[in-house]
Amino acid sequence: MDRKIYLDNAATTPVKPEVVEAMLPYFTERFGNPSSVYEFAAQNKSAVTAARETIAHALGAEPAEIYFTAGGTESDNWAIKETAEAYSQKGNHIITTKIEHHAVLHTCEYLEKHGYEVTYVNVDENGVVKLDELKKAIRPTTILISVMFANNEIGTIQPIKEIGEIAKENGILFHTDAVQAFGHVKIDVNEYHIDLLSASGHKINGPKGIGFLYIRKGLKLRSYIHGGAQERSRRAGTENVPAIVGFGKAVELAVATMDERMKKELELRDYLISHILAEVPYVRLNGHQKERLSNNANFSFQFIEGESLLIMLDMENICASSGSACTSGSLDPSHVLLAIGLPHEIAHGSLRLTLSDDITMDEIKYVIVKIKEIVEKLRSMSPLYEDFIKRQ
Amino acid sequence: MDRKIYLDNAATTPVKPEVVEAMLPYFTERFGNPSSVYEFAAQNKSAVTAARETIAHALGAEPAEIYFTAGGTESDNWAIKETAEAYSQKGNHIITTKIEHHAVLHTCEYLEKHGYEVTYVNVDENGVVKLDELKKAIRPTTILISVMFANNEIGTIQPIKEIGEIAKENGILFHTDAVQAFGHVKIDVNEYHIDLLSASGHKINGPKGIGFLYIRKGLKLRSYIHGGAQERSRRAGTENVPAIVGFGKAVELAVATMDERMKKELELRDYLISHILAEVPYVRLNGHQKERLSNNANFSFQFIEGESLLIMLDMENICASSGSACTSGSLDPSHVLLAIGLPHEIAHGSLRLTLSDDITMDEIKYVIVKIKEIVEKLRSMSPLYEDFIKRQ
Amino acid sequence: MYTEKVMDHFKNPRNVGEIENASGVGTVGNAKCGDIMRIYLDIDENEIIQDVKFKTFGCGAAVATSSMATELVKGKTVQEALAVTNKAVMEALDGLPPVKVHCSLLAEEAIHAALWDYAEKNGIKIDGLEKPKNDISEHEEEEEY
Amino acid sequence: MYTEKVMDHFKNPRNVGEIENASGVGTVGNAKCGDIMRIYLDIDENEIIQDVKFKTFGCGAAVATSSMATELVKGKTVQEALAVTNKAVMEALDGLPPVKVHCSLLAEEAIHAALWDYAEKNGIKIDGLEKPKNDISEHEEEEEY
Ligand SMILES: Cc1ncc(COP(=O)(O)O)c(C=O)c1O
Ligand SMILES: Cc1ncc(COP(=O)(O)O)c(C=O)c1O
Repeated sequence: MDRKIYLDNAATTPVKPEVVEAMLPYFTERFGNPSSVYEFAAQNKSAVTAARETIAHALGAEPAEIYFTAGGTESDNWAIKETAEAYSQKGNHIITTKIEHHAVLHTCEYLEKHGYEVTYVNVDENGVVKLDELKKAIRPTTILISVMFANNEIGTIQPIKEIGEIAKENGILFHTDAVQAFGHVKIDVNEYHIDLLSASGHKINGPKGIGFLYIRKGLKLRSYIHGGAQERSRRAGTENVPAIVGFGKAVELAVATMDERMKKELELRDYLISHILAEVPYVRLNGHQKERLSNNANFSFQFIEGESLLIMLDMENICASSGSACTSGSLDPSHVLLAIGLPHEIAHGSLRLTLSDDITMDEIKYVIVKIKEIVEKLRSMSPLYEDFIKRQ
Repeated sequence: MDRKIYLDNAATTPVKPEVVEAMLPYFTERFGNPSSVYEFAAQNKSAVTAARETIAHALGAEPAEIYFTAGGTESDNWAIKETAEAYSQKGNHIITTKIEHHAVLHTCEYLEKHGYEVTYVNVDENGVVKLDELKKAIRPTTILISVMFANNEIGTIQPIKEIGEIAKENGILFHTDAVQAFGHVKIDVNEYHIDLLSASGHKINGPKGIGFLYIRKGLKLRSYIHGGAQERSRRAGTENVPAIVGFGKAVELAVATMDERMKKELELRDYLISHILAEVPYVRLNGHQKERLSNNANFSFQFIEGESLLIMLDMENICASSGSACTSGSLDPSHVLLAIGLPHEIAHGSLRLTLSDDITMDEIKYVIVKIKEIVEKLRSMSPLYEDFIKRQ
Repeated sequence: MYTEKVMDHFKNPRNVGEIENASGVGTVGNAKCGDIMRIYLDIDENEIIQDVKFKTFGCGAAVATSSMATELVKGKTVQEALAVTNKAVMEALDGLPPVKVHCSLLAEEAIHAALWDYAEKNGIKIDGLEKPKNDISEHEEEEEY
Repeated sequence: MYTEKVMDHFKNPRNVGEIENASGVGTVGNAKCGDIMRIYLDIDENEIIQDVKFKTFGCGAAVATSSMATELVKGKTVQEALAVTNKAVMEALDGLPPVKVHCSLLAEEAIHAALWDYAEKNGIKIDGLEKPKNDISEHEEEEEY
């Protein structure tokens, strides 16, 4: 294959040409600070307003409930730390899960060092949060439940509506890290009883360095980034107008194409999964079979190690990842794969392929062939495989 | 004038075409996450490294001391809050000034609500921090001195070297908000004994939504934004590669053109200042006459109000601001103008003109004519002026 | 930020100026807050406002509301002028940004202050008119985060 | 991330495989940490390493360091092989990223383990060779922020 086959859309996505187009005038021409008095810059305010409306609409939210941030990580930090701070009178207990993104986990760990208590609820072997455990974890002092909408590694979609209802019944705020789900799955903050929701531009063919936090009207959360009066005095810093405009455009496109895109991705994904499972021995699919993102496939190949696999795939022009992009430079196996019960050595042999509707069936077939070849080659070099075969 | 005369470069600047050029490939082509294993994305790491080196070089710092953030505001929040946290064993006292940007002031106010004590040192009538007061404010529990390099409203450049020396002699960390100075003034973190320095891309013809915090090697500061292991585990969030590349390019250009640019701006600025002071009655120049940013002129016109002045200038195609852009929608007069001793009603009549080397002398002459006309018109409508004249 | 009507009244303010020996003059607001309005009324023996002028130190909205308020009371009787509320001024301007609503209140107060001055000078009492505050200190704080 | 030399040894690893009835076999590392290396040595009666093979479960650097280590000891005497340090392996590869330095240590250990096995099988003692740990648990924590 001449063309690069990019199968790491959960890590980041290319910015769509229409999105770049939409952003371009705001760099050099319409560069003005939207809080300015002069008309030429004040007009930018309406561009920001339009993006905010597009996003709010995609969530069934009010525009005034959308606050732009610098990305999913900042949104997660804000949601969790400032809920903790604003509701510390009520309690100091937070419930989350073992499979959250580090943006949530490390934020919770930070809070644990500052007098808060955090329960990390387990997930089942498919990566679905255990609702009974979650319910049992609730205390009178619980102020927040934070459960991601869909997992970035194994693609499992959580029973968000049920969790929202549990939170609501118990008068607890509910935050969801929807960085992987927003623009890929239909979300309605009211139907799902979501109080806080994080999302990021670059996961849906929008720009990097822009995200938002949905904050339900009436919540007492204050600023996390203090300074100027931007974002209704709740998020300081000169508005990143080009990125906001680009994010708005990306959301518009994502919403418009969602059904068609999901359909195509599902077809590719299911073909990929069924063929890998059928044609490669000693492999397992990670994540839920049905309740998973339409573009996510995650496998563990026994006896081999992920990074080697990735480099060999790269040599065949296939871009993929092992666990999440953030940790792929590290030696520890993914906390998500451990949480669904994989032993370390199997977790090490994991491969995440995250598709887009830009991928063709021919490419998927090529990928399957290459994976088979490479897995075979790596196994032939593996002392673990040698031992296994000799034990037969 | 047909052309818009943009005199609000302290609020934000247009992105230079070369900078947009440098960024463009990173949106659609080289979009990959730099932490990825595959080469196509790993290459982006070197683009980020190159930008980091350019910036470090501009400051006399090490590349490993530069941490990219989402802007000046985040850098200020990080520097101050995490110094407070990391050094809370040593003490709980911070010294800053009355004329800091809200990103510093509101962060300090936040800390005051959390058990820290903050001294806000006064400035003199030129906006220069009172060094004797600053020295007297030092306590055994003082952990940080935060003084901006140059003021965003009145342009006064602080005696940063002296302050750095005071901090060093007393074993106190020194942070400077250099958002207005970086790229406009020569800065050497070692010569000036700066431990922490904030800067922002969009003030030097770079993109919005990107900034950095310089953290001197060895400082114990931890992350402010928790999550993935980006920026040597100190600032989480998928790297905003296009913006980082653009920031690097903007710094490269700013450094290369600094001397020439300052020379041109100084000529324009001094012409503007001398003519306004000579030709308009009842006006004062705010900020230091000499120790000021080469592109900043700030006047107070008695008997008139700033917003009206701005709208009328806008009608003549002149973009300017009154106080800082962030607060120009608000009714309170600028805290900076009050701090240099202006009475409220005079502070209300302030006008900030911040030039660029893109401005011509003809445009400056046109601006002077228009200011004269408009000030006259507004005074003819002003009850304060009426009273003043009748009292003569 | 501003509607076209506001911009029109700012760019071409109606009735700017002073009236010598005015029947009533009212000045409200204070320089500290950045808004001062002064209204001059020329009222004839039939209690009809024959002429009105204003001077304003303030923002775009302050100028526009002054201008509009003078338009709304010109040619009216004292009682009719008294009935011109800040809401009427705002509506006539097609609205104001929330942070600028106080300007319309100031315009209403300025009219009242001028009417009060007229009443005092003539030793009469105008039904429904209360002594105006010098300053409308409706300096409501924005919610702080 | 990796130097060209590392990539070359990863793409075309030298001496992959097994040696039947090897003079010595050493396996180090553990699957939990994601690296296992096994080295087979064929040593002749003059204590010269006639052949060497490896199998590795691990990352790109683990494969490349195994490959390079086998190249460095091939044809050498036992004493010479013992002197091949992880530093020598790294240098021969034009360096490794800091997080991957442990792979070169593992390669050194694997050689030592195979030599130890050879010594044990032959009831000899090799000067300067210590019993290798099964696992080089040099799992140093990165500084946490
Ligand atoms: C589930 C999840 N949460 C949070 C993040 C962080 O988003 P960002 O990198 O935009 O800050 C990511 C992606 O990296 C993610 O997948
Ligand atoms: C002195 C100063 N500090 C901080 C900031 C905040 O920078 P940013 O808007 O990029 O967050 C600004 C500009 O708004 C500034 O002028």
